[in-house]
Amino acid sequence: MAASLVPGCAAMIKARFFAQLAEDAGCDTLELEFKAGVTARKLLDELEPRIAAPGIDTLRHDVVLLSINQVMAEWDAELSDGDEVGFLPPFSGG
Amino acid sequence: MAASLVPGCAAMIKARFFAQLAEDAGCDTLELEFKAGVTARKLLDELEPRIAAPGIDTLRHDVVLLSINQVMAEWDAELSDGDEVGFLPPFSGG
Amino acid sequence: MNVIRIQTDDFDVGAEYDALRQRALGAGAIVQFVGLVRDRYQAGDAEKIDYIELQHYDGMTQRLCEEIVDDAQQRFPFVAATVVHRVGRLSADQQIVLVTVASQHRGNAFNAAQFIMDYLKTRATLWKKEVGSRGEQWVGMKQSDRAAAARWVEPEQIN
Amino acid sequence: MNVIRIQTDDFDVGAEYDALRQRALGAGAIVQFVGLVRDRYQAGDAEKIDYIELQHYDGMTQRLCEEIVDDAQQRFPFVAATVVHRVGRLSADQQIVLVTVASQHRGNAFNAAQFIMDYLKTRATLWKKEVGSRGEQWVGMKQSDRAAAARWVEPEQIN
Repeated sequence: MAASLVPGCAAMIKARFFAQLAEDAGCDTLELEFKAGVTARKLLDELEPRIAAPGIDTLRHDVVLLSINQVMAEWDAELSDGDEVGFLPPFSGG
Repeated sequence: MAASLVPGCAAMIKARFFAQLAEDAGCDTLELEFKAGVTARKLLDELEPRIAAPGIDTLRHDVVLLSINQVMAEWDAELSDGDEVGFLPPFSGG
Repeated sequence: MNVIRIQTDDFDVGAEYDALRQRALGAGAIVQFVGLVRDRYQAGDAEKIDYIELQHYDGMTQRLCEEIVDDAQQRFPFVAATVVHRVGRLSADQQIVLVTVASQHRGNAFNAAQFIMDYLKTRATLWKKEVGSRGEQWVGMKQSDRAAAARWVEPEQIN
Repeated sequence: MNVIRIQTDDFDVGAEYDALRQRALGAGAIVQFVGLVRDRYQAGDAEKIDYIELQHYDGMTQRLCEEIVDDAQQRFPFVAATVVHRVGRLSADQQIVLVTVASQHRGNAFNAAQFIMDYLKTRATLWKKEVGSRGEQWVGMKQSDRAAAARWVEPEQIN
């Protein structure tokens, strides 16, 4: 696993989408290959063109929260091989 | 009943005591004869010597609330024949 | 529609909840408060309360409670409320009072329930005597209850 | 001891109350909140909501709810709490969420229950879709919920 932390090595990242974001993306989950050490923010920038057009609005950093491996995280966190990244639109439970 | 409103006529007043006040007074209820038109404040002043000594402290106007015929009232209200006057120590329900 | 009862009998929280829910179909929020007889004078205290005796002014209490609930409904519009206050002898851990409020949104239900409790404690003809290891004593109005009730008074009402 | 559950099944308010009361003997106050599916988009509106769909991030929600309850207990010490949040499809008038808090005195129970609700709505991985006469739409975070949650933030935490 240490190798996956070296920038430049290939890393499989699982992106998860919820609620409106999942509908915009047309799926709940995407498996993507990136270079290890990519930040979540960069991952988001690269994802935008891949998901449906209406999603671009809702994927903004200031609206969507981020989790890495099911823990709330910051947009400049670096991603490693096997990470699960959750894109969390504004919550509306209760 | 109109006669009972004329100051100077005899009026039977029922005084009711609750909680600590009833223990101080040694009873729940006292039937008293006063002159109609007496104020509740005057009734209280006249009652003080009649009830047990410890009661004098708790019978102060600023601590005890007053009801006349089961409606909250002011100390300068005038009393009529047949009125029921409640001396209400600080509440502690709930 | 509001239901207010003063009674010696115990109440069933689940049944009261179900009944209110039926009277308030379409409501989005129900807040329920239950007051219980604490078994200590103070939390962690060794001295125990065995029971309380709740006295009231029969003939005034029901109407005062109705006025309190009406006042709450004016301030914090809600769909329906239930208030049940017990009187008589209640031993430690028994239920004393139930306040349940159903409203469209939770803010009014929480505010109305708190308002009703604060006013029940400071403006209704109810008196509590504690009996336990400290003997028998009538409980005076608590300063904390007086302060809690005072927060609902509009500035222009203070004088 | 606190109990937190995320489930599709309905919950029994009376049974949850009884269970909490047993876990919190000696407490003097129990506050219970239930959120229900409203049958209208707005009160008095002709347009009706048929059902909601509650999605969540399985694996995060339980832990986030536990953290919210722990946070509430730090701020407003209480004896015990129960939180049950349902997920899946819930039709109008069904129960969505239960928050029950038992404490020594009513202030902490009311505050903790409100804090937990405000945070459940704004900080837990739960999303609600309304389905009704307006079609299907995911509900964004309400400004009123954001404001309600913001009141618990200490001034020094705002930045």
